[in-house]
Amino acid sequence: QDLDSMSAQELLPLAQEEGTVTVYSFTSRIAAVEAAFEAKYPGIDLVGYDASSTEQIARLNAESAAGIASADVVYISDAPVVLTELLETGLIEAYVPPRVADLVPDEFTSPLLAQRLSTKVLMYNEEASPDGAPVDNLWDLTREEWNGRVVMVDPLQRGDYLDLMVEFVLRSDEMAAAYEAEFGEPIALDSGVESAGMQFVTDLFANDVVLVSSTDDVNAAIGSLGQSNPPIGFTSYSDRRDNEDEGWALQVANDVAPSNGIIFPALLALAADAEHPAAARLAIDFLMGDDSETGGEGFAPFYVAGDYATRTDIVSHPDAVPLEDFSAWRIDPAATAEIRQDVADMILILQ
Amino acid sequence: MITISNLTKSFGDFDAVKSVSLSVPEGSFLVLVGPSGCGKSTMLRMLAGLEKPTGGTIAFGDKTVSDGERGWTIEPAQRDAGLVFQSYALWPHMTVAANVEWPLKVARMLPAERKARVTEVLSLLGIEKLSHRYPNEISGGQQQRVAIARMIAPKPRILLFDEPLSNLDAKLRVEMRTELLRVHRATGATSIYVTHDQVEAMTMASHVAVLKDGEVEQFGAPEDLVSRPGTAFVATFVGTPPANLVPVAPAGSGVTMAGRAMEATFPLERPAQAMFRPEDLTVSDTAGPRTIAMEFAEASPVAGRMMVTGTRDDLRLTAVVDSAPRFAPGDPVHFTLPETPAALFTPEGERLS
Amino acid sequence: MITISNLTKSFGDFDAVKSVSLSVPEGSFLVLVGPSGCGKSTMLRMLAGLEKPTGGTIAFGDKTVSDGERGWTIEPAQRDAGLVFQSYALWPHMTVAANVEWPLKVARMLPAERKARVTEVLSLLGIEKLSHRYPNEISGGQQQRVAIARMIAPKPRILLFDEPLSNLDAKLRVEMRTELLRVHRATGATSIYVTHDQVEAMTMASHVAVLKDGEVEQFGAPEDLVSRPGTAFVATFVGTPPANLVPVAPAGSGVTMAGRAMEATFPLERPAQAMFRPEDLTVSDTAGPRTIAMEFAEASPVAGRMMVTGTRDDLRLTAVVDSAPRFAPGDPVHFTLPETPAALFTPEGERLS
Amino acid sequence: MANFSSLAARARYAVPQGLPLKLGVLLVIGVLIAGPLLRVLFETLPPQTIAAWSDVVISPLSRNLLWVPLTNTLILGVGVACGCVLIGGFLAWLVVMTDVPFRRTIGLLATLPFMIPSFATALAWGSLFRNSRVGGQTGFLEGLGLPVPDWLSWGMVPTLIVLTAHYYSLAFTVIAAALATVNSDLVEAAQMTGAKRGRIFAGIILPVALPAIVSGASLTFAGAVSNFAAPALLGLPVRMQTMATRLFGMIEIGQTARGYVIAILLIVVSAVFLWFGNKIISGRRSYATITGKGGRAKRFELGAARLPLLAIAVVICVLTTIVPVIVLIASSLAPSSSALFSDWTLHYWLGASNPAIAQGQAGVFHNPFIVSATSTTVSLGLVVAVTGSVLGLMVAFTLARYRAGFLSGVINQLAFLPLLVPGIAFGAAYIALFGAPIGPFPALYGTFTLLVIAGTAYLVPFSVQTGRAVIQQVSGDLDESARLTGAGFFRRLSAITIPLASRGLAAGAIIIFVKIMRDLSLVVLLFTPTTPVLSVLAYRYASEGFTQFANAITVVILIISIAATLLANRLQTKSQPWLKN
Ligand SMILES: Nc1ncnc2c1ncn2[C@@H]1O[C@H](COP(=O)(O)OP(=O)(O)OP(=O)(O)O)[C@@H](O)[C@H]1O
Ligand SMILES: Nc1ncnc2c1ncn2[C@@H]1O[C@H](COP(=O)(O)OP(=O)(O)OP(=O)(O)O)[C@@H](O)[C@H]1O
Ligand SMILES: [Fe+3]
Ligand SMILES: [Mg+2]
Ligand SMILES: [Mg+2]
Repeated sequence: QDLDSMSAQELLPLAQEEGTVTVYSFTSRIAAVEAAFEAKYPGIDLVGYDASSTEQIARLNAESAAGIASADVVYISDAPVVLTELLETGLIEAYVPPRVADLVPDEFTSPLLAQRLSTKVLMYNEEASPDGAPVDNLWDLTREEWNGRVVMVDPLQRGDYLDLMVEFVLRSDEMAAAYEAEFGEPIALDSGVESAGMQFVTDLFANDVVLVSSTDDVNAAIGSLGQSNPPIGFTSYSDRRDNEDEGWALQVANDVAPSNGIIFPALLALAADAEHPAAARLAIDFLMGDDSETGGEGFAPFYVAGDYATRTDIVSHPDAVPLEDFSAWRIDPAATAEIRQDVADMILILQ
Repeated sequence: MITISNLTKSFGDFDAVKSVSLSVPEGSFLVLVGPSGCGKSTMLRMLAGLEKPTGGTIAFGDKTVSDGERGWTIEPAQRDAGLVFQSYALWPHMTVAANVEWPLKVARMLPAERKARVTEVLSLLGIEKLSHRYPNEISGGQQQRVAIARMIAPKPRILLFDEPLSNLDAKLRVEMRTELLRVHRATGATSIYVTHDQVEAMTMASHVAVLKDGEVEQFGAPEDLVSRPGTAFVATFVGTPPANLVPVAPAGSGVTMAGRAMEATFPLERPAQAMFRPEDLTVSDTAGPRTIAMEFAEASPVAGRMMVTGTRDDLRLTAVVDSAPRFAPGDPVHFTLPETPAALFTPEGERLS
Repeated sequence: MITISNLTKSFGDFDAVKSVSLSVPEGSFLVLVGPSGCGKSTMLRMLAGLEKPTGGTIAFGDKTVSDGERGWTIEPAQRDAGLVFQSYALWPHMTVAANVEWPLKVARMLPAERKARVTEVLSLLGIEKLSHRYPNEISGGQQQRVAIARMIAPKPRILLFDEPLSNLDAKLRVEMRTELLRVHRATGATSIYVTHDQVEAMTMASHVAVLKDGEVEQFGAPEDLVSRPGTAFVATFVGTPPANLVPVAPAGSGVTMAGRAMEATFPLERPAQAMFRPEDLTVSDTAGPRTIAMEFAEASPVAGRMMVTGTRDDLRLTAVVDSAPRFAPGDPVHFTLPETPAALFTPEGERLS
Repeated sequence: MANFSSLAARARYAVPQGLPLKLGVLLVIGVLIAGPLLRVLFETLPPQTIAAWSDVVISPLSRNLLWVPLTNTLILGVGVACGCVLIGGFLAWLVVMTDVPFRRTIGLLATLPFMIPSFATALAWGSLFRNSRVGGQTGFLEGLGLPVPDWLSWGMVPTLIVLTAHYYSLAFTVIAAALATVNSDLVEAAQMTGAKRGRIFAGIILPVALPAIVSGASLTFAGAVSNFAAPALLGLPVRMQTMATRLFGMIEIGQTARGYVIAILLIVVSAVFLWFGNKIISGRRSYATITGKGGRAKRFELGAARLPLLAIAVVICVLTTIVPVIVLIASSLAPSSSALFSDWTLHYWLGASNPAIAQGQAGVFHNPFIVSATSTTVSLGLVVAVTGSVLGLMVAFTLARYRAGFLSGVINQLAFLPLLVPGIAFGAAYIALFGAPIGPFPALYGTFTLLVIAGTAYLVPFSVQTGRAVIQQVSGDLDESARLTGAGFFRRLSAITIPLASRGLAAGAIIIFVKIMRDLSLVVLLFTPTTPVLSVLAYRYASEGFTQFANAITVVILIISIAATLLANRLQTKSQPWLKN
């Protein structure tokens, strides 16, 4: 019988026979999932490996070269790279649990199932700007006023920031329109620059954007309390939840033309040649959450403000801007993958 | 003038040097002799300032340079002394020439002058051809000569030598001692020289100190030591070959010598040790009235004569004779003792006559 | 039986040992003598298997142990040879006792037996009191004795000694050589012994090889070397003191000796070198018909006589006389030469008569 | 390995001396190091990736991709190596050869900086010198109202200083081990010439310790050129890129081939430097300072210079160890990373799970993962320290005893390279090469063994460099006299060479131990959930933004490292009675 079409109840006995399931996860929250999974499905040991997306890719590649099938489930970010490096090469396979097939919009089931969405968006210091974001248009960031005061992680150090840059280019039309809205004249491209989006990136770098090495550095730079003239920058919306602990005043700039950044998926896939195919499917099914409003035990670790479930029946976290009001662009991993390297090369020259 | 007073050095509870006092005028050539482990190197190291005395003082001229009681000592660097280490202590990472040159660099000698001086001392010691070798690429004797060259190159005022010629062949040793003496005289420096070679001690020294167990056994001119050893120890220690000591005891009208009763031509009241010079003894293969029977140990031609040694238990007798029968090791050999010993010592070693 | 054939060792383009061939029967005591840097240590190291010959072979019995041409050599471990290194090579991290004991451990001797043997050799060498010290806590001569003790403890079949007594005082050296000979005889081992001490060479050796610049100059019994040196070099190298060489040349009916014309009682056609033994020379403070004027260099009592040395330019004459006038360094001293030299050599050093 | 040495010992007719040993060593490091490296190289060769070479080397991109980072990297490498050798050498001299007060304490402090992660040192720098360029909290000086120029806050200068402060302890450890073996008569001979202390230090002591200095310089050079944290934290804000940050970035954004090309080029460039260093010490010159004539150990008396020199040493130690440690500890206690010195809480250490803080993570002492990870990590550290030291010893011995020759050159280079290979590449290569069964050998994938083997190969350069420097100072006749007794290779190694070189070997073992405890990149690919290690946990927490926990774990690692060092020092002094003063 085709495993793909089986329900969780049907998979369970098979999975219990397999006894174990190995999940490669880019987040350590898998530990919480493990506990919940094992409680719900006694007799199946969920083994979680923490490794960044890059490391997972390296590991999966090396394992396949050595003919080892270690992973069953791959829980991974960096969608554009995953598509080219893992899906196209056949190292992973898509799987959508029949239970949620109808609950997740198509854009999030193909080519791979997205479990939830994370963000890289413009954030500001709400203590210094209590009346809302100090900018209303991305192009503001290229003004002298923000020279040396825009902070982000080096897009050549982190894939998600590179995806953000790529998205600017992909959305060149919107960027051009926003330019006109901001400066009142149509955009004139520099020689050698081919799109409005690339022009934006160029101008941003020319305006001395400050690069740092991690989102926490961005958060601390933008969000730290007690700053009179804090910078602004791109970071994860979900980091706002640490405001209190860390002494930050991070707030998202949602009303920014044309958009405040990107929202991108965390993917779930089956490893090709998984040794525990039934348990793998069961685990993915579990990770997609139950039918409650918050996704229940399986989704609990991911139900945080600033991250969004792809399942339409799971409501956005009450502390965050609801997904439908959120202005970030949803990335198209396939399109991104196509021009990602070119954009990276151009940024390399800008540096 | 070097004055050493009550100099003492202890390592833990072992006294390597015990209250040594002696002084030699400037320009002297003091030779230290003594058995292995008697504290010679330790003395030199204290004179060099490398070791702090535990007691006593050392003065160069009237300047005290080490004071054991007050626990201070002037840096080796400020003593203008040079030392040929018993272990050579060559710098392994420098060539022969560089080893000799470095002290000159430190002394800020000009490069041209320096090169000349290096060449000079290297050829003085017959090792100019080795100048580009590293210490691990030359033979033991060559290393020893490099050590000497390095020490004398900067012409220090005080030359300290710790068995500097011990690894050289006899012929070279003779030449080298002439050269060293020449250096000593040319610079007017004071030298203190440790050696085990009797001939070196006799020919080089203006003063000799015989050390034993960290103490000075006798101090004086070299000839005096040989002709009038102050103790039994000195008697058996200096001279080529050194003198023989035979236990004697009064027995009736005569004496026993090494256990054998003989007539005595000298008065004796208590057991003593009689000193006989090797050249006063004769050997034969038959016993005689004044002979002592020994086992033949070895014979060797010396200065046109034959040096014959016999042993019996702890007693060892050496005679130098014009000719001797052929013996095989272990053969009985009879040493004839002269009637009068050259000197008498108490059993404890003090001189009696 | 140790057979050395055409043995050669080069370091880069320097030949330290050049085609040496000699053989000695088992149980021999071969002494190697030669000037500093002539290749003695290199020979021993090749015999020990530490150095691979560049050419030639070494055989122990009829088993070839090193073959330079084929470039192989049996591991030192399998030669059952022991070597006293010129540099001692004591293990600094082991006490004296441990240094001696370790080889016995390697040889799997039982602990009790081992302890006994350690005590035995240490007391043989008179260093039993130092057994708990580290090598850096004992004197140079004591270190040297530890090195000997360590080597002889496991009783190897071949004993290799590289100047083993050079840092010991004369008295101890005499005792030690007796002990070493005893060890040699007791075990029936073959010994090869490097020394610069003529007396050691003469008294210990069954065979002597004189090396010069890596080549064997003469090989034979010790007495033969002294009585009939094969080359001028050997003549000036062996003997206590060694013989004198005087340049002679035919001049009219007579000869010139060291430049001075004299009557000749021996036939001479070409310039040559005449050998005179020191004991055949006399000295005086006035010139005579057969005298050569020199500058007094040194005098030293030897074997009841006086050894007097004079130098002039490169010429150095040593006489052993019963008594001599007192000279000060630099004084003119006249050496009287006997009428007939003990031997004649070509200017290149080959023996003529 | 085993069969080779026994071969050497038993062979009736030994081939050229050292050849079997060399071949044996070459075989082992060939399998362990060259294999994975070649695999990394081959990754860049298939048609679809070969273009990476031209992209990196000759394209409009190469300026920013290669040349500028390469220049920065070399400046850093050379600068840090020089600085480290100077500071490390100075402290080593002070601690080992003089009578400066508090020698032991200084000696311990000087080994610490390497155990403190370089990010903590960089943070410490920031807490003093950070200006407002990036925003957020500024440093102490700006807090006082003193403006700090960008060049002092960011970029090359602070990176140089921070890396030097971090790595000098490597140089210190190696050089101190070497100096401890210098016979005092060599120094005394120099004293006799009238040379002043400084002159003796520069003219005699440093040159005889040259192998150690070259090792120290090589290790610190490699450390500096491959360090990611400091240039990323301090350099990026002014867009200073190094090969390491580029390499990391390229792999991170999926341009693996380019990343590997950069890594290979870095290896090639460093190999040139290494070759040069090796050239210096592999000549005819000898560095035998432990001789068979039992030299004495003696200390310089500093006299009046005692206190000033002590003051200098204390300043160095305080700035490079105490400040970063305080920052590190504070950051494990302060709830807010922007206010390190306020509202301290022990929650991250002792607290029970509290849903309000860090998603209910319990403090490290209550966290079962951390407890089990600690024991795994320590055992991994111990095992790798042992295996790495053993392999390192073999290689070091070969290199020190048979310095000349092509094979030695190859061995030397190979045994150094892992320092420069990105751990992720090395780890991936290991999985690919040793993951599957090879002939009779079972698949090692997911086993502790693979972690140990990879860790050994990855860290062996440290023990090679430290061991070789010291072994080179052991006079050859000490080993020869042991050969004559009939003792086999291993017997001699363990009874003669190891005790004499023990200080250097121990130093290498400690460094390996510390490194594997902290290393992430290699371990993260090879670990298994059943063998969790501390560094992976710290990474987990850091990636979730629970930096306090991550820092707390780092402090745990630091404490274990210090404990190990103290223990080693202890054993050390006990085991070397002949070095007592
Ligand atoms: N590694 C080397 N490179 C070049 N020459 C060397 C090397 N080792 C030794 N020699 C030379 O070989 C010659 C023989 O050395 P060896 O040590 O055998 O001399 P030796 O006869 O023992 O001298 P000594 O009595 O001084 O100890 C010497 O001239 C020495 O300079
Ligand atoms: N660190 C030490 N601890 C204990 N005893 C020592 C130490 N150093 C030297 N000694 C002892 O001090 C004594 C004197 O040593 P020194 O080196 O001065 O002897 P030496 O007269 O030079 O002997 P040699 O002729 O054998 O060189 C020796 O008995 C030696 O064992
Ligand atoms: Fe589990
Ligand atoms: Mg001495
Ligand atoms: Mg020699």
